[in-house]
Amino acid sequence: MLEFWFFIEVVLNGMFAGTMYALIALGFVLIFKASGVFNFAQGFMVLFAALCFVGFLEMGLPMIVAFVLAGAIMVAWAFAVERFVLRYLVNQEPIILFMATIGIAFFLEGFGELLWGADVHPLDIGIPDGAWFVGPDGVMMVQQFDVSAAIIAGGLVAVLALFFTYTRIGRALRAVADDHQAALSVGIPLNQIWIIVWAVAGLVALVAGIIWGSRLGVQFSLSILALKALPVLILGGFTSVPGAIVGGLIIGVGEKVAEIYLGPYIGGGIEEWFAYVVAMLFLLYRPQGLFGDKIIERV
Amino acid sequence: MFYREAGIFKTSYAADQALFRIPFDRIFVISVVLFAALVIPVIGNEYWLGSILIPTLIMAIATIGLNILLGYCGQLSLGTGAFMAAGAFMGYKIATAFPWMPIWAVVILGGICAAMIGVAFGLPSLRIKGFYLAVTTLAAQFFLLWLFQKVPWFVNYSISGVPTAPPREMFGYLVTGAEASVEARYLFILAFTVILALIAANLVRGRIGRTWMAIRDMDIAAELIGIKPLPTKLSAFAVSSFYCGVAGVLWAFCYINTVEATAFDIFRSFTVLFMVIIGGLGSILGCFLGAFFIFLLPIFLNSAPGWVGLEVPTELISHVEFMVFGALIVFFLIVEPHGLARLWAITKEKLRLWPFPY
Amino acid sequence: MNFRSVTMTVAAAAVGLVGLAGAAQAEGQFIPNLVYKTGPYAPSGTPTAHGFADYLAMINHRDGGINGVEIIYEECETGYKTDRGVECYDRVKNQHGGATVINPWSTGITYALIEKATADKIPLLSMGYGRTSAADGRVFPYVFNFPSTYWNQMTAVIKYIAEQEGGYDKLKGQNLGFIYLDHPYGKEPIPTLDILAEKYGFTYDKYPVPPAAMTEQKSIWLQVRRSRPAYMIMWGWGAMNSTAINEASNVKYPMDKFIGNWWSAAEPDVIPAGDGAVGYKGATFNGVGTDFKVYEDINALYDAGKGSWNREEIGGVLYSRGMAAAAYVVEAIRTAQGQYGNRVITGEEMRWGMENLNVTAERVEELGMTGLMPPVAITCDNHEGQDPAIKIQQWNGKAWEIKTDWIKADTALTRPLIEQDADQYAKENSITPRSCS
Amino acid sequence: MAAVEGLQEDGHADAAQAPARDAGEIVLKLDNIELGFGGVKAINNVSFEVRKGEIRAIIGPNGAGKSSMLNCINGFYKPQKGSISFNGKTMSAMDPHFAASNGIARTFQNIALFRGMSTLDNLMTGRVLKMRRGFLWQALHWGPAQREEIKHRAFVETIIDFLEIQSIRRTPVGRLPYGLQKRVELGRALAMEPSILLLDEPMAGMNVEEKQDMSRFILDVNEEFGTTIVLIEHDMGVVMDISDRVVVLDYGRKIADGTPDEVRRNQDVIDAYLGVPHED
Repeated sequence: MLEFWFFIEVVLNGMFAGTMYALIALGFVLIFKASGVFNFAQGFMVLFAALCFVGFLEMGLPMIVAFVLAGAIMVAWAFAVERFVLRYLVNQEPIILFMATIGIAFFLEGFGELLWGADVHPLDIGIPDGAWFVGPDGVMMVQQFDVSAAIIAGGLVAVLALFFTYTRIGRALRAVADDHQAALSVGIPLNQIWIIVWAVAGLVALVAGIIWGSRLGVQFSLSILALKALPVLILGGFTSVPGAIVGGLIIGVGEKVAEIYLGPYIGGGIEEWFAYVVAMLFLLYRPQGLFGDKIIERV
Repeated sequence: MFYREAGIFKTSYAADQALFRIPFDRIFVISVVLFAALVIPVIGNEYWLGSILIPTLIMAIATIGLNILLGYCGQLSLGTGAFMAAGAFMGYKIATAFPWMPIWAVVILGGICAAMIGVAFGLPSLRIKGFYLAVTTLAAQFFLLWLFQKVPWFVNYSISGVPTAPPREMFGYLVTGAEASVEARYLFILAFTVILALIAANLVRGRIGRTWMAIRDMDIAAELIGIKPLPTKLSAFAVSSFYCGVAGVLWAFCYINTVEATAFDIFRSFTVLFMVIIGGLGSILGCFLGAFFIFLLPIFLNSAPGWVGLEVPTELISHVEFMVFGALIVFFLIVEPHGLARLWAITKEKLRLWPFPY
Repeated sequence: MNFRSVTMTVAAAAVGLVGLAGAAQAEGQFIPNLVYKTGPYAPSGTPTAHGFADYLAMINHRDGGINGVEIIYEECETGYKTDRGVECYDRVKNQHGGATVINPWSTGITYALIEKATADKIPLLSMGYGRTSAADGRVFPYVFNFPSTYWNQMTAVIKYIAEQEGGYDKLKGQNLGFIYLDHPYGKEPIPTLDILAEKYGFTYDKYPVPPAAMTEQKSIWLQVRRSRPAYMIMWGWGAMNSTAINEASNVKYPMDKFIGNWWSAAEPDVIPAGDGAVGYKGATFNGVGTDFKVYEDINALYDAGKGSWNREEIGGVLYSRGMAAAAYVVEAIRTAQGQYGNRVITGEEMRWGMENLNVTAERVEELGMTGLMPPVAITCDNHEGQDPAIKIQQWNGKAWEIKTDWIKADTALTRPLIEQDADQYAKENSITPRSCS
Repeated sequence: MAAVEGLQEDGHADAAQAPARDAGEIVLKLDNIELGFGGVKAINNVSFEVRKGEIRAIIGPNGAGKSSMLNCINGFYKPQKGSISFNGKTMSAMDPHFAASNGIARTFQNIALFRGMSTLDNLMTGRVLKMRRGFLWQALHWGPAQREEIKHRAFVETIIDFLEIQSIRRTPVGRLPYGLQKRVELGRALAMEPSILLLDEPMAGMNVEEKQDMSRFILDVNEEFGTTIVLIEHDMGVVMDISDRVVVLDYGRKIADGTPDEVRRNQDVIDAYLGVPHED
């Protein structure tokens, strides 16, 4: 019985980790949907945004001002990316764009550390970090922080869904996602769309960075952790917002369960690769992802 | 003026299909190789040979490997580091299990082991393309490094997990281990580099290279011509991983002296990728240019402020280094996707006309 | 594409590098330092490097060098990466007339440099890290790892736990946990822990933290929550430490049962965890804070505007440890000068200086560093020091408090192991151990 | 041969001589082919055969299933029903490698050249299946491998001469104008020394002169190399001029099959092209 409650706790923990992966994957999906760019730099945007936020806090600015300023920097960043990179790479092959975003990622990493330093910056935005004990004799621990984070992540997803469905810009974004040329032909300016999605992805990154950062401190490793969003996307499919969420949950729960129940037998530390191997095996079975459409090749 | 191709006529297809079709090119390359083999060991000091040329040549081998896969066959891999590690660890196992084996055979066998592992991780490429494939190679990157660190058999149960590369001789000279003279190690690596570069150049201009490029440019058409996609892609994975594996063995045995997984982490994979992009996708020459560029740039950035009398903190330089790398990648992808190799070709065009503007 | 500008840059680079290679003249005692102020290990690497740099700068500022020989100090950024470290070593070893001593600040880099430095006759000082069996000076003449090694540190930590529990016999049947960076550094003490576990009849679980994902420890701490080990011992570094302490407090692990080694107990490790870190313990061999006499001189350095860091950040655990390393280096140079004269010391002479280093308690007092660094006496066959010992410190939310006196390591247990491992190394590499008698 | 003479004399003359060609044996036969994507039937129960040495055209409005038909013939699509007989072997679906190695070559509606490679390399790629030397020889590029390379180069040069593309030998094909690319693509198919050549709209988007050139090449190939040709083309004038027999598809069904004259008079064909309105 104790084991059962522990298992539930593991699964819950995995789900909370999964929502964080999903939050980062969401940024990938936004950009991929609207511009076909697989943005490797998303994780570094998370780090950069969080660094800016915590940097402004450390200057003594109130939280709301720091948030607005960091948000403004991410929007400015979106402009810069469009102006200096994407504009020149229109109609290039996806793989070229992908490698360009690797370049952007490195630039951003150096730039972020140059501005704010490489230390771990502690961040406390007042999310409660106590714990609830449930089950018989309180054997199961639920961390309030995780629950809050999941609620914030869920809220963000809901807001984005509404944004896509009910606003003019959201509809334009969806149009662009379906067909670039068709969207252009009905007068949707592609450059603006790019700026908007990169800005939105930047804001999502800011939220993700703040939540993650207030848990572990804002630090360099955030960007590496964000690589985990890649297998999440593979599972969920690159274009599907619900896919990103479900994929995040599967990876989050899967790796925790695997680490705890399989890890001790093969030496531990399997979390490092578990998600990627799952994604690889999954791709062999279903190359288009959970929610993607079957690919029909034409000549 | 100096460089011309007018007036050079081919009388046979053999001459027309030569590796270097223009005598000037041929003479130039041969003299560079001779210079590297005969003059540099004499004039180069220990720092230049040991810390710049040796690692750069080794990285050039790995870059050729990735370029075969990415530049010629069009398959993106982020697992280069893991395949290098596979070479290094298997080379170590082979060298210690068969102490009588000549070191060149150890290097080649290490490469072959890496090739087999590369083929295994190339299997998904049949069904997966582009960045989907990149993610599965990430699986190789993380899984293989974990495996080498976790299974003590790979390091002969060494307590620290960081065994020292065994010293081995060739022609009576030590070429691996710390005792080996830097000149011997350099020549050993140079020999591998030249031979492997030559083989790569031969492969890409022959039948196999054409099948790779056909898959890269238009996989469906290639299939309908009768090129089987799976064996073709797997052969690219095999050759690519072989090169990476050889580079890994040399890195561990002749450069850092220890067999250590962390030397082959994901950043190693990215470094090689950058070398390919900056050097030039689909160019063997570009691999060398890219490797030199990426390797020398941080050293340049570290030293440059000193020459003009500036005192710049090391961390600042590191941050700037990241930014410069990132910016250069984007710059090259935008301005010249064929990298330094293409710039070199443009130089040759200019040289042909020099000093006349037209 | 501005082709000309690219050619110019490349040409400039080539010319510059040639210039670099030629710029090696002796004009002082050259002490390079392999540092890492970027990347995931920067939180640990930065303060250490500044402490080291400031102490040497202070010697130059206060005394005009060591007995009149000015110190030339230079840093090379390794990012805690072994290959970058090797490149740095090769770069600095011949500069300014040759490096006096190399501080790699990484166990991985130390391992890679042992043979190279021995061949180049440049001593390595891996102060409290690196290869433990290098303590055997017969086999490793050029490698020094005083004032203590990981193996001895582990015996002392277990001894402390036994004292807390009321004797070694109380350890029997206990279950401990060992969380470590899955890297040469973190794996180094495992053989000792195995032997200790067998000897005292306790068991322990291993929790490796992969370097590529050191901030992802949730499942490790879930396992800890389930198995509830009596004590947790940590061998962590960089961003791993703060994450572990954070997660430990998240799962409500009793912090006073959580003990880090001397690289896992500094300010950057506990501050990010906030109040949750209160009660966390760590091993140390150096003092903390700015209440030492030597800080009069350090302050004078900062007053003169020659300090390397932000003044308000100095005085932490790792900064102090950097200072201690520099102080040992300076004392070893003095020792060598006593033998060879007050001039620039070569690497080989430095080796003699380190091997005959005897920093007595009186000398430490003279340096104004009593409590900041332990006295050390090195001999030909013992490069670790005579009586390796640690203190346990505890974080009170604002500062580290030393909780114990020196806890001596069980050298009777480790010394045979050290010699055994060194002998095996000697055999594998066909080295004949020199005679020290 | 007959077709060329017919063209020279008078555009309709070859149709009259077509029966003489029917004597050629059947080299390729498709029986009751059905192919669907999801719910959409691209080909519905179509059968026809190709005889040795003839020029066989497949025509029909857009979306009639013509390209899908070619894709079935060389194995890129697997039909759900029906069978394909080729070289005396009957199978439910063709395998691309089997098709290529037994002499079925094709060009594509949207040019599918290897854009990063030179014209010469594109043509040499067509020889891949005929090259035998293994990996090690390739790596050395010496001895047998070099001799083999030269032998095939000589063959490819005859095609280059034939198609009059000597001057673009070393140009990357991505930089060539459209008409030349089409020609290189034909060259690549010819380099395979095909017994059956499948041409998917070889003249789409060409001007009159280019079309005349291309028609000339197709007829020359048919005549000089005796290659059987299966052709999809929208330009009715060209189709009626150069082909021996024509299959007409509409909405995935075969509505007519016969000589150009027979097809021209077929009421269903007239309806399909003119009478019955659809999204075309």
